[in-house]
Amino acid sequence: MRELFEKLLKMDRRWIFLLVGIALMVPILKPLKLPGLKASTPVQDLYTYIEGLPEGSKVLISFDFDPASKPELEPMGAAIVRHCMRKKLKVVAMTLWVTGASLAQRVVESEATAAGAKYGEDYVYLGWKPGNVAVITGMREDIHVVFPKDSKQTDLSKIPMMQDIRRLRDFDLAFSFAAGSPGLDTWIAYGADKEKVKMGGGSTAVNVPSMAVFVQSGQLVGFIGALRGAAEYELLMNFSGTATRGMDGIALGSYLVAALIILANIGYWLTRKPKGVA
Amino acid sequence: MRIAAVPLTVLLATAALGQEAAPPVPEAPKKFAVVDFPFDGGGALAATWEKMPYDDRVSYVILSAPAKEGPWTACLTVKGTEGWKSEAGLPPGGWGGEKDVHYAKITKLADAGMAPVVEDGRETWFRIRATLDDKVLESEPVAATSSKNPPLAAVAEVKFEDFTSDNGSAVAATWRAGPDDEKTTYYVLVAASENGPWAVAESTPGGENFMPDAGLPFWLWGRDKDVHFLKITKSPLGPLQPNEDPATHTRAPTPDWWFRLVAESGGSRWESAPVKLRPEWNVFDWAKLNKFFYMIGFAAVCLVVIRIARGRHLFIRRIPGLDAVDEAVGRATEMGKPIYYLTGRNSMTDVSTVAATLILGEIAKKVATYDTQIKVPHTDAIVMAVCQEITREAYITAGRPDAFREDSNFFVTDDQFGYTAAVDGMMVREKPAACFYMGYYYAEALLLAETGASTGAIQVAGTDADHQLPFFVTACDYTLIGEELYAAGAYLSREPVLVGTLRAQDVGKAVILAGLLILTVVATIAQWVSASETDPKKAWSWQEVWIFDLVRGN
Amino acid sequence: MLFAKRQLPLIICFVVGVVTALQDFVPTNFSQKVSIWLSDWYIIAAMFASLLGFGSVALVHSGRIRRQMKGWGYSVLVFVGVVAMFAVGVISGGKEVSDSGSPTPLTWMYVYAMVPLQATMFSLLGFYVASAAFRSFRAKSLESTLLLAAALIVLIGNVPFSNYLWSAKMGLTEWQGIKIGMPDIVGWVMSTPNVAARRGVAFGVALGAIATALKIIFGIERAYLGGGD
Amino acid sequence: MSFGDIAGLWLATGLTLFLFSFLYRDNPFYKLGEHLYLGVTIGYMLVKLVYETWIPKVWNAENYALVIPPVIIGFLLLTRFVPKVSWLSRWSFAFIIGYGSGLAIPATFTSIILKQAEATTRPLVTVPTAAEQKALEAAEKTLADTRAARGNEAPETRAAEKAALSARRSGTYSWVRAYADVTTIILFLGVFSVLFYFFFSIEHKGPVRIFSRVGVLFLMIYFGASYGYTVMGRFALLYDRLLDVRKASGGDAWFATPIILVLMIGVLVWRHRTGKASEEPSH
Repeated sequence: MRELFEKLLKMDRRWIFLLVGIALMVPILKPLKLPGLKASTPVQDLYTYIEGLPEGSKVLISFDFDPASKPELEPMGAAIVRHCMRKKLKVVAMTLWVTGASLAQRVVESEATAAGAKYGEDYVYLGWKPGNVAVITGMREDIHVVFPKDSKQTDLSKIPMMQDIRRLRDFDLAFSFAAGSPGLDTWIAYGADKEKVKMGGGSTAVNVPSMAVFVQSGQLVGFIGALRGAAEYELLMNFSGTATRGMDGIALGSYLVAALIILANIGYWLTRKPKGVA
Repeated sequence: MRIAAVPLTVLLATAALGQEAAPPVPEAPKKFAVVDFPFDGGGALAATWEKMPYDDRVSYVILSAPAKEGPWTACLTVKGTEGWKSEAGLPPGGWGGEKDVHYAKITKLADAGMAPVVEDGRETWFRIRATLDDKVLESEPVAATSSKNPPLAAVAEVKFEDFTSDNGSAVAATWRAGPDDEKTTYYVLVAASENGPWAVAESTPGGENFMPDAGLPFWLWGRDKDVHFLKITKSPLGPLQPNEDPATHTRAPTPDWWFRLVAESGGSRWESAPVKLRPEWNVFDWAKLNKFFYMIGFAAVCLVVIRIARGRHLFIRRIPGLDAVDEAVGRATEMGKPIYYLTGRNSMTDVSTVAATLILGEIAKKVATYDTQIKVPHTDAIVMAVCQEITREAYITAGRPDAFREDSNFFVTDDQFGYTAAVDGMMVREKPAACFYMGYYYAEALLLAETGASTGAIQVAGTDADHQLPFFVTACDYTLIGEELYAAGAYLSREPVLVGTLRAQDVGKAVILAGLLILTVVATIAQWVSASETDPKKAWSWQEVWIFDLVRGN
Repeated sequence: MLFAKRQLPLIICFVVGVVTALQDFVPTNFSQKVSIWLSDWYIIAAMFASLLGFGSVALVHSGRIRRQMKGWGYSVLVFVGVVAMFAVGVISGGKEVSDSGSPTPLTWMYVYAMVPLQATMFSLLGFYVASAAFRSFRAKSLESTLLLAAALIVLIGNVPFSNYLWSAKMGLTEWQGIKIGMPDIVGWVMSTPNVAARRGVAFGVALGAIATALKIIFGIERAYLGGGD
Repeated sequence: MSFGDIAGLWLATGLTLFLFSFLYRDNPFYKLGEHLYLGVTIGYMLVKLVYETWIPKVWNAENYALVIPPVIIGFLLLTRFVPKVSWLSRWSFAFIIGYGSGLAIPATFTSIILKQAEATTRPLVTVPTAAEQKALEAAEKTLADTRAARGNEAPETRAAEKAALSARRSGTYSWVRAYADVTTIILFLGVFSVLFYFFFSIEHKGPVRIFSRVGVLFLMIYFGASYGYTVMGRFALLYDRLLDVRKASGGDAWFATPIILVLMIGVLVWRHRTGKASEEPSH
């Protein structure tokens, strides 16, 4: 027993790498659907709010992240777009992060195609414009001035659904999925608060604590926190997407790390005593 | 003839506009409403309705009746080209002034000399009839009752003043809340001259927007909860201009603005006398006065303590991680392997980088004496240049200028993980005897430290990056936590300037500790006292105690 | 000459530092404009600084190639990478999206080369957090036991399945109105002892940062100028 | 998928697997990825510098008078390449470092010291306010009335009971309030003791020692909790990479993953057999 633990303590770390790899790979190959995932209140609130919007309501989604944060934010963006499409809401998507421009487009296009939505009538992708806060303040005055053309270089004035969407306040709900600043906090301070537009959003795990303030103060109708929040949303949407499977992987990985730590400590306590003494 | 003219004009219009459709066939006037005429002594009603297509060819007749069923009598005729709400000369405020809305004041119930007048308190029915060429269109009947509107009690302490501590584009309006505040709506009107025209710049329902909501500290602004406050930055006439020439940024006269306050409650109204005011730019933001004092105070403490430190020896407690430095350098000498020294990923403007360069100087001295090799991969070119100078200086001080190698400091790349990939590769290939991670790090911290650990190097980290401390603590042999990084330079060099600064920081910490203690005691007592306030009108929260303004960042 | 080498830099530093620091207290438009100028100047100067760094890289790797040092072929790859990326950037006119709305070759390089490289290096952390924890989380003392315990609680508590066992199976959700579900416990640890310690560290760091900045502005700290005359 | 996309997937998958191979040991594939990465990032930075700084801020500047000083500052930096005049770069350092320091002072005061101090000052022991007590009385009364009118089992009574319970928790000194107070006290104690730990001018003896020891304990919880919390985020990143590798293994990507993987393993085994691998250190 002692020898076994001694071996364990001296184990080549590449075995740990292998175990971690396996733990995360298993749910990719075969979803486990571990029970216990339950929508937290802010996620539930967001879901309920969108459920309550009448068909044809206008929704703005800003994908404010770059490739580095894609793993955490893309699944929640996809889930929200999917929900909006399912509810037949009009979706206007955009980004404040230049490095996120093509990411956002991919999410919107793939979800919209899957739902059979029509470009220009059910959804529009505006792309990116420089200016950060200035983009938001400009959109308060006139979206058509800030974005004269959409990402496909079509004049906004020629896009059917943009006819009655002129200003930020024309939206029934606005979202920001943010990896930092400019992001959710910027949208709240310069957009939602000034125009009384309802705001929802999501952020990466690191930013969840700092965003909790806005959830508590009621400035957000709902909030999705990191991959776990996205998994909760997928649960409400009743499908098992990337986030749900990712949560399985994270669960296995976390348990693996915890088990390794515990084993190592048992080993440490067993092997610590000098030989011959009980 | 006129009958024929209609389709002709429509046709012509259609042809002129290309494929756009002709305006729709007229319907009855929309949004016809009759309400009590506000702000009068009674005996009058006001009718409003929306403009129709071909409005210039329409004539409107307002009909009245004592009951919904009739009988109807014509009481007023209005041409389609006249009678606009915007021209009604009504006082601005809740009454708006839309250009596309018709308006008529009704005082008589029939269009005749001796016709009965509108009586207060009696319900009368009205409808509107629009005649467009040969078409007659009538709206649904609506009921209205006139009433006497006594003047509203005067609002006390109305004040308009420049909003201090800004760039000169805002004005503050304050006034005391009256007894019926909750039912009152307030409007701040603005005009370019004393005689108007007046337009609404800001408005607020009563019961909202009081002085504490201004968010300004007590030394700058009152805290009276009964006094309303509105910040005015723009008006329908354009934004308020600072008294400044936009090209040269010198003071330049700007036009005066006139302000007045209007209070409205249930059809009654009160207006303040107009006040002339010009927003001024301010050179100092008084809301930041507390911060300014702290800054000056701390600067003074630093300078004084550094002077003291130059005169005599000041004590510094032992910093455990630093004993490892000598051990690490010694081991590198024994093994004949290089030392890796990383200065973090922030630029030279970051304090942790400065601290890292200081410690590099001390370590480089030891390295030069022991004749070991040091390698400093960089992610910022300026830091690299500075470190080159510091390393050179250290070798000169140690008396080994010959051993100095210019390329011991070298640039890798700005990119976070490109840098990490390269440094990881180097560490695995060269197997350094010791690795130092000083300065500010991001996610690469663990990637570097764990790779370093796998090569068997002694590792000493020092960072003020709170989010990466856990990883360094886990993967390194010794870690300087937060401020210890700054202290390390002082501890190693014993230079009076550094030691003095460290002591000044301790003074600062003592002040913070004392401040936190006092504020917490005040907060606790204030909560107890405020909790016993039974009158809901006088209720207050402990946060409102003035002392907390001292720690409010503005 | 000595003035230009020693005193002038200190004067520049003092003037720029004081102007920048006081700018925060002056709300006028001119002061805003000055701060924009200074930040633009800084960005432009930083651009040249990057060139300094790239020059250093070029020297190192060209030296390796010239001297045919071991593995010099890899140094050639560095230049290949630079030239390829820069050429693609120039072809694309530095834009992510072309005027016709389609992604440019720059985007292609970014999406298929930069992003996977970055993301993969970043994701190696997933392996390293496991191995580092295994190697060093040992209950050797009260201190290290607390570290270990906090890590385990958060690690396990973050998994929804743990809460399933804890709340749904063991019925631990609330006691006297206090929520004691797994997420609540994790939340408490993260928002109370964790925040307290971070704040304590932050105060010290802030004071140290301000003190160093003051010293630099007043010319007491001049290590950044290097030694010599 | 277009040819461009498939080529891209092959490139991306190859680079990903090359970097992952570092986990096994240093090897030519990692070196290849590493050096290419270095070059690509520098190339990208150059593109960004030219198109996002040089052209908009210098070349197309509105006022050239305002651009000359920073360009001079920049060129002075480059004197580092000429040792004789390299001292000129000090002027640039002075500007850059002075600017950074000036920016840091007021910002640090606001964003850290004042903000954190404000967040830390809370009443340590709270008492129910008069309004909360009044609300409790009202809730109790409603409960009694509902119970009298509807009986004990009616859903209205249950709801009123719930409301009264929560009113009791805020209207009296309850466990909930005690819990909140204890949390505040622990928070305060933590900040206080950690600050104590960072005193450098006193020897850690006697009561100071106790306080700073408590501070160390708080630091340890912080390190552990933060570590544990980050694991989730890091696994999310790794999961995403593995997902991409998996996606690139199908027929629509022309089996990029398995082919590259087999080739890599083949080369590594061959190198091992021929003894070439021993030139690379394992770790």
